[in-house]
Amino acid sequence: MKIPWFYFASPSTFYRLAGWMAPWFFVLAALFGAAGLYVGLVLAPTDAQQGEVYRIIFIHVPASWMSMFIYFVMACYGGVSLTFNTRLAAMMARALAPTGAMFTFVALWTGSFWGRPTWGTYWVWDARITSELVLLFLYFGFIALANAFEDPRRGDRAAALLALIGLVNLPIIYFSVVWWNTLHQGASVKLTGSTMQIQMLWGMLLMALSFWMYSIGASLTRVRAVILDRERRTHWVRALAT
Amino acid sequence: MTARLTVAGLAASRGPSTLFRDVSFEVASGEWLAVRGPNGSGKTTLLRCVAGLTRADRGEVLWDGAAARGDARFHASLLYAGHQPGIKDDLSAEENVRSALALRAVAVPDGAVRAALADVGLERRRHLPARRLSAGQRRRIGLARLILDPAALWALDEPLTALDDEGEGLFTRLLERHLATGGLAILATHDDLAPAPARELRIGA
Amino acid sequence: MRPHEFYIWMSYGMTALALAVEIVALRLRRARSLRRVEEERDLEAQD
Amino acid sequence: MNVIAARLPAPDSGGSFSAAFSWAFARDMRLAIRHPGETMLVVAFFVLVASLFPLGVGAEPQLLQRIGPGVIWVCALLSAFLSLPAMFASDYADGSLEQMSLSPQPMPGWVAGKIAAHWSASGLPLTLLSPLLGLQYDLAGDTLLALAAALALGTPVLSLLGAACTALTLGARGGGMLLALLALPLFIPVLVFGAGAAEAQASGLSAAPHLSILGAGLIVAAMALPPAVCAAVRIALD
Repeated sequence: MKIPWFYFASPSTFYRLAGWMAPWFFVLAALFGAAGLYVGLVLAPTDAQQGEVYRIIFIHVPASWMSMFIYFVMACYGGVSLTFNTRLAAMMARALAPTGAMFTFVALWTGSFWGRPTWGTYWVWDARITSELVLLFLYFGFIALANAFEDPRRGDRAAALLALIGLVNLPIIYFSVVWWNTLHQGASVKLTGSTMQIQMLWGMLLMALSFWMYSIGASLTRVRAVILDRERRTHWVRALAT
Repeated sequence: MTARLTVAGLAASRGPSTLFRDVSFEVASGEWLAVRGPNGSGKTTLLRCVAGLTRADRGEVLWDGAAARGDARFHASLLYAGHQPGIKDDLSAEENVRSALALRAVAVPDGAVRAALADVGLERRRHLPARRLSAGQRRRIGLARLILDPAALWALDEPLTALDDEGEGLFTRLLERHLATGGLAILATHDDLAPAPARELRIGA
Repeated sequence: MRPHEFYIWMSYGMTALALAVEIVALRLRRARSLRRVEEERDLEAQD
Repeated sequence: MNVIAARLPAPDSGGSFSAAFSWAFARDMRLAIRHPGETMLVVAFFVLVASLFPLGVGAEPQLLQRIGPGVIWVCALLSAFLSLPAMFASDYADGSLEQMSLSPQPMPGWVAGKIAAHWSASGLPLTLLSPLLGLQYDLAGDTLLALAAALALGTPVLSLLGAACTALTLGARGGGMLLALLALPLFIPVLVFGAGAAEAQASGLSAAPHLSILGAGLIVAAMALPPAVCAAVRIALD
């Protein structure tokens, strides 16, 4: 999202803007999702080694990407809110956290239902899965800390700092399959020469786009609620509710 | 020594409600400012903003013309005491005073701490842990700090709480001496003190 | 999809459920925020 | 009564990192020595929980040898965790933290001093005691050594990470559980490499790789976390 923040950084402007944009992102998410599911479930051929069960990766891999990407964006918003003391950035960080936690949960869940038929176990304590679990707890910690204070600004700042501290976990998740030789397979999509069929790649990219658009739509919708909570004593919110 | 504290356009809020806005004043050497207002009006927040603990929504605090927040010279010149003045229950009165002065990087000659504790009436109790002192006696530990600390700016929140008449008299004389030697002070207080404030600031009215 | 349809359905099903739960939660959250705004406004109107 | 006439000279310098560090370290150590009970509780908890495992999972020597390093690490981690709130909570409540942050002393100095004092009163006794507990688990001599070395390198990281988390939760609702939610996931890497060192030694491999990762982690944590703790304290006082 490249939005000229300093122009739209006023909560009332952004509230309207977000309300106008969010449905479009949901529409895009649905379109990309339908295309991705069609490519992934119908067009893509059965995998020679894994059979049909590999089709779980069409949600597993995009959800894992989103879990990390949303955390990164959330930490960036946190950093912006700490350095420039902007309210809206902190609200965006808050709005992203539940969606990020949801995708982290989906990544773990689909991973274990892929692991059971493939590896013979739902759960392995390997580096990538453990660090992804830590990511889930970081999201929970962020949400809990942000809501643990009487003064919401206090929660904003404390949670933003926690998000920045937890940022070290991202490279650990990403490189864990390279650093430790474990059960979890390496990245399936590489920049130089993909190791997979072209339909599979397209299916995953379309699903990732769908999740991405969904995340933007969901966080814009949630940030509207956060803005309403924060600004409920201002005239423009009062005027909205009448 | 001459010093000047300038506050311009200060605004602060607690949650969604505004405490004060556009507060401006100036205090120079030899003057003190009384901050008055009903409970919950933001006197404490104002002092904390001036000290640099709380970030104000807007406005600036200048010490001798330079931005105060985070400035080493300002911190060396500031003595702040809030509702909880930072007295450790497990340390004795003397240890509390020494520790506070060491933290402020003030070198104390031998015997000065003891003499100051004698001045505030704690000489015989100076080795007792602070938890065994009464509320007023604990306040007097703070008075001993005021005697010894060379800070030019006092920012004190309700400095007379729990002090008896004699303690109040002692504080008044300390304030007089502080102002006479070129110090300045911001006090949040309901009482009328003997050296009349140069200015009064009413907030939350 | 044999013989692994259980695992595939559990994955896709849970993902759909998670998305649905979040969308419902978002709607509830918005309704709650709007209600709070109104409550507070009514409260001050009484004063 | 005569109020002293002469005033002391104003401080010439704004303090230094080492002055701030030694001030905070000496003060917190003095307080810890005044109240040895708190350190004793940490140690007693450590020994007690570590003694529960053989009773719970059975006392076969082979089993104990295998789980010993991990169990001792988990117990040390939980004991260190329980001592975390003491680091800032009382200073926050009685206003000392305000005085420290308004002092001319550099904040990273006294924050580092407090963390060092906390480690000396929690992590250090746990490290010194761990070989004794290892004997309870029938661990071999070189494994005991690896365990103690791993604790010596790992518990300071726990104190550093814990300082950041406990500073973040100052004044929060639901303090204890919230602190667990923040701190324990961050402790996981320390646990993995710490227990891994002793386990590698026990299974005939070298503990050195794990210990070097712990050492590198300690250096990074010591450089990166004190500023984060400072930021958290500033947020708490705001």
